Amino acid sequence: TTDQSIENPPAATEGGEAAATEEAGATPAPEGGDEWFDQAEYDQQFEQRSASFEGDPEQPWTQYIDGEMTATAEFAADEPQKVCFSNASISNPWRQTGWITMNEQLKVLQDSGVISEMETRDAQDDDNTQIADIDYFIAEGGCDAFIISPNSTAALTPAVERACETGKPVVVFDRGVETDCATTFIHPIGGFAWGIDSANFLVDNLQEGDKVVALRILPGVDVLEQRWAAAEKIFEENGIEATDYFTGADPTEIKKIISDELATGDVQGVWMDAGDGAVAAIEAFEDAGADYPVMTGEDEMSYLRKWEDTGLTGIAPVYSNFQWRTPLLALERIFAGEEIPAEWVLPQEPITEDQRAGYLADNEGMPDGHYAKFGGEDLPGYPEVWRERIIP
Amino acid sequence: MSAAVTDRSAVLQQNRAPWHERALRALRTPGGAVFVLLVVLLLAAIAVNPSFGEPGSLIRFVGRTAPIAIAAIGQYFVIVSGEFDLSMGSVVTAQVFVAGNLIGQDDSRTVPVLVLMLVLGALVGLVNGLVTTLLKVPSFIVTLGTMLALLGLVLYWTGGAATGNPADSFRQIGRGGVQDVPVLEVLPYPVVLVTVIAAAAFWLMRRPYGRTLIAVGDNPRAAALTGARVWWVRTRAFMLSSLAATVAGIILVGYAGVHPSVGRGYEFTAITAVVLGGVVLGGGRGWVLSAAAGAFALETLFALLNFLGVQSTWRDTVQGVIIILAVAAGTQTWRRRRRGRTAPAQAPKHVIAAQPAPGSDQEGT
Amino acid sequence: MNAFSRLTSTHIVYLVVLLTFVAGTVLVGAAGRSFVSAGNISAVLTGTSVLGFIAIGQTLVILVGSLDLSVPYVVSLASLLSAGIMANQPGNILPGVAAALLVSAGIGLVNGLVVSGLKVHGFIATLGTGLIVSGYLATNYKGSAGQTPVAFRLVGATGIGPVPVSTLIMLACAGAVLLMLTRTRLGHHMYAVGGDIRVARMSGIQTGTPIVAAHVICSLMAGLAGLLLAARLGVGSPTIGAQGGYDLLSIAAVVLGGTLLSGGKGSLVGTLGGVLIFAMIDNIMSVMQINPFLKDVVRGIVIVVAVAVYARRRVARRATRFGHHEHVRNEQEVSA
Amino acid sequence: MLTVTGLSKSFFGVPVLEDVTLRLHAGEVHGLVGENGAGKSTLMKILAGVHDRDAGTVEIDGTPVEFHHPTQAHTAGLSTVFQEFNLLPDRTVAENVFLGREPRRGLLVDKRAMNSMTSALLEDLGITSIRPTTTVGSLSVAQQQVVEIAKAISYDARIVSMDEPTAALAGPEVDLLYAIIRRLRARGTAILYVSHRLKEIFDLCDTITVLKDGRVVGTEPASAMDDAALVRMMVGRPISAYFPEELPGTAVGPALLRIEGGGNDQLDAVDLTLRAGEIVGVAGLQGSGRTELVEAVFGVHPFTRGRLELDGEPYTASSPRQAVRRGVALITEDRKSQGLSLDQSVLDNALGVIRSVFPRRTAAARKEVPGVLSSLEVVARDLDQEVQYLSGGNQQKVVLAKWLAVDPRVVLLDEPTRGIDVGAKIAVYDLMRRLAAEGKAILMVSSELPEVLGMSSRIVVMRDGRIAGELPPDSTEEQVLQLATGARTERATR
Ligand SMILES: Nc1ncnc2c1ncn2[C@@H]1O[C@H](COP(=O)(O)OP(=O)(O)OP(=O)(O)O)[C@@H](O)[C@H]1O
Ligand SMILES: Nc1ncnc2c1ncn2[C@@H]1O[C@H](COP(=O)(O)OP(=O)(O)OP(=O)(O)O)[C@@H](O)[C@H]1O
Ligand SMILES: [Mg+2]
Ligand SMILES: [Mg+2]
Repeated sequence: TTDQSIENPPAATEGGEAAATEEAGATPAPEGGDEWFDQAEYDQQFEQRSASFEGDPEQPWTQYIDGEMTATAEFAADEPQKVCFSNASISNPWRQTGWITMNEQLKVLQDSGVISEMETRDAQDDDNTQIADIDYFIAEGGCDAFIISPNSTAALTPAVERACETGKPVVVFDRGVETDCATTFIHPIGGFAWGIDSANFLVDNLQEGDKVVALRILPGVDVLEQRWAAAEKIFEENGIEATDYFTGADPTEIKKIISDELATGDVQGVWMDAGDGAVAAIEAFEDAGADYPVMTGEDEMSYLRKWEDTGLTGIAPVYSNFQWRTPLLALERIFAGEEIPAEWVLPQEPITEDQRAGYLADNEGMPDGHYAKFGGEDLPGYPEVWRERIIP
Repeated sequence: MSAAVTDRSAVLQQNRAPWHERALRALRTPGGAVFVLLVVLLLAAIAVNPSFGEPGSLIRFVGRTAPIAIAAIGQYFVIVSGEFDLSMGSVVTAQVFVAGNLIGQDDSRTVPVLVLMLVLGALVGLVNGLVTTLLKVPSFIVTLGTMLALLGLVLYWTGGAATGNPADSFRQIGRGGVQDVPVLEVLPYPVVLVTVIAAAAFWLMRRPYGRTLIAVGDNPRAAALTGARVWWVRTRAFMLSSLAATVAGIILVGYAGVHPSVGRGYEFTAITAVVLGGVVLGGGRGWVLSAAAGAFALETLFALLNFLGVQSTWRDTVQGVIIILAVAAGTQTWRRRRRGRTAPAQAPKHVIAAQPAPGSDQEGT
Repeated sequence: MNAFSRLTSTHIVYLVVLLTFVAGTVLVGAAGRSFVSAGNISAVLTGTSVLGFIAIGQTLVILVGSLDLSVPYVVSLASLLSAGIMANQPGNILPGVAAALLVSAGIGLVNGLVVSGLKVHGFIATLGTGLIVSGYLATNYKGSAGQTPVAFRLVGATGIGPVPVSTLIMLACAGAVLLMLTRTRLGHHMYAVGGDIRVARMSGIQTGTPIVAAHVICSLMAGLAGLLLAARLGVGSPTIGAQGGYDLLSIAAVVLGGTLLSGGKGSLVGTLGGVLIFAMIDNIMSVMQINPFLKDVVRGIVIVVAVAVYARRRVARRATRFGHHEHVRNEQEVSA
Repeated sequence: MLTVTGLSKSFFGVPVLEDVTLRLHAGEVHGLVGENGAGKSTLMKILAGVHDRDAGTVEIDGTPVEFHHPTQAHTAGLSTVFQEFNLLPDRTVAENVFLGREPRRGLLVDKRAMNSMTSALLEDLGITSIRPTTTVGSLSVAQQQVVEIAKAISYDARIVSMDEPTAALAGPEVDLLYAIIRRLRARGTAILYVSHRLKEIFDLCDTITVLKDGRVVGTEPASAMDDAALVRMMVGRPISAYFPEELPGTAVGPALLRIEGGGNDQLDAVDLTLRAGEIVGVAGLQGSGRTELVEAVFGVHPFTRGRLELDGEPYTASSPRQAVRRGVALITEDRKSQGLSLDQSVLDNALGVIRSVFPRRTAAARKEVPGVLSSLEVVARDLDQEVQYLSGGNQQKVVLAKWLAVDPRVVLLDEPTRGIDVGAKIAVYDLMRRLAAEGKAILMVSSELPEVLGMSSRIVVMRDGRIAGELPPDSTEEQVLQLATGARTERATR
């Protein structure tokens, strides 16, 4: 998100792994492509991929990497509490799936008397609206706790700080902010890990000198940029020729790019920073009559299905969708006065070919925009709510 | 007139320039210049990347540009009648979702849903048109409202993501093609569709309806006073626009599959293409095929930039510069003509001749 | 009908504002909240400020018969430039503000010159400059950049009572522009040029000046909106303008405020009413936790329905000589 | 004071003014007369800096001047009341009067001063019924004309040219204008005055210049002229030769159109019968409702009261389309804004009605229309030329052609010869005669009294939205004017 050469990183960000941001780099960014690359962060996420997680592996959404804990005894409450959720948006299938899951989790906690109600404001992808939403909650919400899924990292920092100043617990998830005032920051391992998993898979399955087309959604979104920063580095180190394009996640654009690429030469691999358009990319190879590439996608059902149908060599990196449950569960612990991780790093494991069948079976009948690792199988509405995509 | 008539078509011929002169004249207008621009861009693209010039790859290029060209043709009807259609992108997205959710993997639903989509498209256009013409809300606002409302409704209905791609039989429309065509290998169906639609649009614009549409865009009051049902003429233009968006959606769902971003920004791309084709915003001027050519020129330009290795982020900038320059050049041409500084104003005039036909000289010159 | 037709469109706008207010009080009350509490008023007013700035400028541009679709990109550019120059140094606030406004005005100048000089339709001219700036932003900024100092951020975060400072600044700008529009020659000439450019020219007005001025002021206002956003966000962002959808929304607000999309007639006060209507509706829907997808449906319908109400009145009526308003005249075919 | 020498101007190659020479002295009212299209307005526009001249010189007080913009003319002390309104309907009277030079105090427009100056100006003109703060659009046509005149006078010009300023005015308002003009003359202002009302010319003017087909036919002191001499100079031949005779075989047939007690919000108690083979002229002052009458018959602003019959069957004209289907045609008074699609070709315009109302007959009409155009002697490059490049007369012929193509039974003509040259006029007259001979019913609205008198079988005079009376063809201009102005005298000061 930030151009480090200009910005004063808030002091807290420097303080080691408690850093609440996903892109807390400190070195001035050099001109050029790798301004998003941060060796320390890369190394850390590289480690975390193989770290051991605390908690029940059956419930990955409650797992975390052992680290600094926050005491929450002051927040312990007997009464059901009111939660205020400031959501960036539900404008893509990943967020929609997570939002459904979150609401089912909410029902469970309401039934068990932990949470009285959750008031949600949706910022429709607008930083300014989200700031206003948070300010509204502070002034009018009567909130006992805040959950914030920031629309962007730097811009939401002041608002999150204001929420922290109310003295109520604040849970931030998905994208981070540049302050560690929040009670906990919940997120899967991160973008570098995604980049490492996916790029290493391609490197393992391709030869030196092979061509990879990298399909990226947008420039400037930290999570996505880190995925590419890691992947680009790995491709470079292993002599893979990679060309990257921005597609706006538009399958039409993806098809155009791939068919233009195929018109000029062979493509052995496709790397994606998000799985949305993977199917379109695969179809472009079919249409051109070319051999399937080695693919990376995401745990979106459309890709998993296409992957199985075609039998191509692929992997589905995962940006754990089940993290949408975790904020409410974190609040459950907070209201119980239990300590929780200051930075709650959730597992983030790619789906490999041998796991694929299992996930396909578990998610039978789910729509294409559904995410296999949504983690809601034990929730009351399963499976209709996800299958029918009932959005409150 | 009540007078006797003999071979009038000879008179008609006699009073029109030969076709090649008319074609030459046309090339000097913005609507004709876009064809020149298209050829230049194509040649440049082929020069930079010779493989682009191979028949197979050219025809695929035409195929994937087809939806934009079809949308531009649809938008043309609305613009030439003096209005805007901003709801086009939302219609495309909505139709993509409809196809994804209602057809599913059930081949037997292809035809009924196809019909339903066309009806839906016509309905959206009808609403746009009626609210614009009868309630007198500017079409910019009406279609802006439809754009928001339609997309919102569809997303609400589907929960933001369609169940899945529709059955392959349906997707063939946008994905498949006639196999084993000599030279080209495959002839993609979208190419066939865009050709048919362009031909139909060309034909329609030469029909009374088309000419009335232009007259309405040029001077709605005069058109109303000649007995045209301005509201209905314009409403049908909106319906054609939404239907074109529907066809674009049908092709896109085949070509690309179901995704909420399919169709995003189509309204502006289509308007850009139409304007690049020399069609004047405000109505009354421009040819439908020029609008389609504008779409191809725009896409060829992008391809060219791509081949030249221009960073894709600069694409917007180039597009912006091009449309301003093209439209400025066009406006200046029309203005110079209107001020009588160019040939058409100064051309020698003579009495429209009627060939004195034997036995009916009471009508002669 | 008769009393209704005697109201100016600004009156109707504020009737709608009142109606929305009443609806808000009832609906928000039903949701167990207060619509008129300090926090909510502050929230509604905050919702008016950014769009307010842009709609002020857009009003001028529409009054002279043009349009401005480039505002979102000007907003983003201004936020980035100011935040970049300020770089968290309080001493740099002035240069940051000045640079942002200067560049914004420059874009407005280009818009104005292309529209008035090259006679390119405002829609295309500003779509074009918008694309140009958007390409520049995408190429040169990878994500948010810069940082605004705390002193500057206060502008976006503080208020006097329930009224945010940003709203006050917006209202001050509105006041200045209103004064310009109603009490200076430039303002009069804007109306004249938008009303009938031929008459304006015949009356000795240099028709280019009001058009260019309107575009410059519009971009300046967008620049101010960008500054305000930089203050609220603490950073500059290349997408903040596009996130807000300010281009179409501001045009909608202006038309909702009773200004004729074809120019020459309308009022800034009406525009502020239009902005307020949007802000209140958004606020009500947020409090009621309406599904975000349905929010857009409501917005779309409100825009069309509200404008339809004014448009029906605008059918030019001539003083009747005879008759007792018996039938509504069948003008649908003829008034173009 | 103002000297014009050798001025020439042509539009699109058609000469409109040729070698015009004119002298205007301080304190003189100089009448400029001539037929429609003689070039009077064009001359005034060149003087005002609206059009550039092709050749010639203009001098004010002996200094050559060159105006490219009306402001320059204003600065040089010359202001103009144009024939078309130059008012913004949505702005107030004061804003319109001072448009482009609003009085200021400091940076701000001094609205109070502007309003009071406008009030003073209007009072000076003896008008009290117009408030400076009302919007112009809500005024009557006559009041708008007053505002227009007030605007021109407010420049304190030494030379004022007025293009048909009384066209929209009735008795007392005309007297007012007389008073204003005399006051200006007393101040030493030079006035160039265009009017089609010869009485005014003789009442007001000291000198008269006659323009014909863009050339000066003569300049004479008013005292040396009389009506007949003036008309002869204007027309260049006796009037009788001007209007074609009724064609042999023309017979008045059965009633085609019958209106009984017709009315809407602009018209009342209209009783009118139109018979086949008849040309009925409609006279009246501007704003008297003549256009409204034909528009009501044509369904533009339909009658809401009364009974209509067409061809013996009930007729409800609720839209132009229905009127066209029933065989009614309307040639509108303003061909540019109501009659033509200027960007379209001659052929497309001529096929306009057929295409929009009888699309099935298009193919046949395509073959016929060139013949129709040629019978009207349309001059154009070819059928594909856009009509905007045609001269006014030829444009009007294209309008006629598009209606002839559908072979209507009732033809309504609103100012059919406005702004077209003599040749074209005669073509229009010939055509009207021919249509009458074919058994069509013709209703012609015209502000040209000679035309009405010369062409009509009956003359209907309108006043204030009512039919004031009917006159036989051999009536005089005075009789018509009397009917046309009569009752308005009482209402004029409202
Ligand atoms: N802008 C123009 N473009 C082309 N032709 C024009 C233009 N203005 C006037 N003409 C033509 O020039 C001729 C003279 O017109 P003008 O208006 O000067 O006549 P006029 O003497 O004022 O007539 P009237 O008595 O009807 O007002 C007409 O044939 C008219 O059609
Ligand atoms: N009060 C008014 N406000 C606006 N337009 C008016 C008004 N009165 C008349 N008009 C318009 O002015 C024109 C002349 O009006 P009307 O039909 O009443 O008079 P007319 O006798 O036909 O005069 P003309 O000589 O102009 O044809 C028409 O086009 C009419 O629509
Ligand atoms: Mg004249
Ligand atoms: Mg009239």
